[in-house]
Amino acid sequence: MIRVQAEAFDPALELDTFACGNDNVGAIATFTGRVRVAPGEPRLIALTLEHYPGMTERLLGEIEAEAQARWPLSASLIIHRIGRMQPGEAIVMVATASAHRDAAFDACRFLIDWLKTKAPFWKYEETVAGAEWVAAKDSDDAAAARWGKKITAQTGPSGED
Amino acid sequence: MIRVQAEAFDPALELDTFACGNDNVGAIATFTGRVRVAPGEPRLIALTLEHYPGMTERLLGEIEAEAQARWPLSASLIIHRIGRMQPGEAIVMVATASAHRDAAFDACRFLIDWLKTKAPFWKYEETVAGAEWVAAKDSDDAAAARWGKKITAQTGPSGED
Amino acid sequence: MKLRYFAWVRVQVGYAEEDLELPLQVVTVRDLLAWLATRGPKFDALLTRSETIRVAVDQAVVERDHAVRDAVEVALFPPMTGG
Amino acid sequence: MKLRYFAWVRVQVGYAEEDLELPLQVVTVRDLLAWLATRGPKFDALLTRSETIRVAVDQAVVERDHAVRDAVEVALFPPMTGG
Repeated sequence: MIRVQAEAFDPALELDTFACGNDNVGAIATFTGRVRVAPGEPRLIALTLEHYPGMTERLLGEIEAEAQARWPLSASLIIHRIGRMQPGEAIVMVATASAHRDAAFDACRFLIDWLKTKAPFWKYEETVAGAEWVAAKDSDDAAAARWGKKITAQTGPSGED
Repeated sequence: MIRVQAEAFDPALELDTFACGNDNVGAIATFTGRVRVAPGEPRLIALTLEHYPGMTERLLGEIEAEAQARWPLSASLIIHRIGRMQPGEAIVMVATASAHRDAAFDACRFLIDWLKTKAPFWKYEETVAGAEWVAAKDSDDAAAARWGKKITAQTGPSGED
Repeated sequence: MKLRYFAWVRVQVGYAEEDLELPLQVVTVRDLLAWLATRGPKFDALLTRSETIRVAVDQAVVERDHAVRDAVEVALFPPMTGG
Repeated sequence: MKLRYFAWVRVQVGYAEEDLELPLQVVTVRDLLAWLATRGPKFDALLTRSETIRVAVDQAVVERDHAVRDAVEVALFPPMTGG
């Protein structure tokens, strides 16, 4: 399931209802990304997530379908917030359920690695020292690259979607 | 934090209070293992976890300290149930919090991989076809081995604890 | 064709979207970027950083030699930073 | 010395623990296993599967040549299957 929303969400509540009632689920992996105040840096006031409506939902759907095709998942969940949020609030949550732990872990990490670099979100940080757009990290590109290049929306020169 | 308990626990409630109030946490990874009914096999009635009181708590403490030494974690949690439980119930939960996602993911997986093969727990399965002790899996040994051999309790011939 | 701008590209351009008719010589994404640079200082300044700009044609990220003529929507934005 | 048995080892032996005085010739874990096998059919049968049995001396898993004489507690059990 995919949700892109301006409203705050509660990862604990999401976990509570995720994959419940499925007797064949032996393993659930979750990842939650939160707005973080980095020690030693100008104190963060707020983080704003801009996105590309339409493309976001489509790409997240493709990424989830890709995870379902690669691993035997009983369920998967991607929640991504947009808009302005405060330190401590959850930005993103990924959850995966499978019979076995390797599939749950790998699919969960695959999804968050792709989200970081391939989904059309952009972060804008307001700190006590000013505000700026967050630059992309090479380490995030490397993390996404280790999963290969199968997402159809990430086509090369001759690619069609 | 380490908990070994006969009482059922609720992973959602645990996540709700895990690493809350820490502004420097940007990433939380969790893993939950549940009692599972495997399709195509004799239907599971119950799973009983036996353990080695004293050694369990000591070894889990060592494993958690090892994870804290290897990765910059703000918090970690290991809950393992003992005794008899029904399909759908949570057996084990591992949660890790860090500034960044790689540390949270790696530490979470390290902890569950070690738990599977190095912590003194034994599973006894009751199915409609009878009851038996669950055999150890080579794949679990391989999963633990990829993290190296640093746990002091896993000493070789001349090892002292 | 609709052009859409996101994040600092949107801020630099000064608005989020516009409807445009492409000149005949604009065939690929590369042509589009070159032509946009002729539309004034805002675009010229934007395109001095063009190597950091990603382009999506009808919501799929594409390379510079991808065709744009039949696109309904083309978007310009910096590398994604979600998650 | 206290000997403790877990999982199917415990079931095979028929009880969970016992207090024992080791004969002088028992120095290592290997010696202990060999001596246990002389204590009757239950142990003899157990030790025909001895390659699958893990031994912890004072709560640390050790190899077969580890010393046992000064141990307070020695435990025999199958490979762990937690998590």
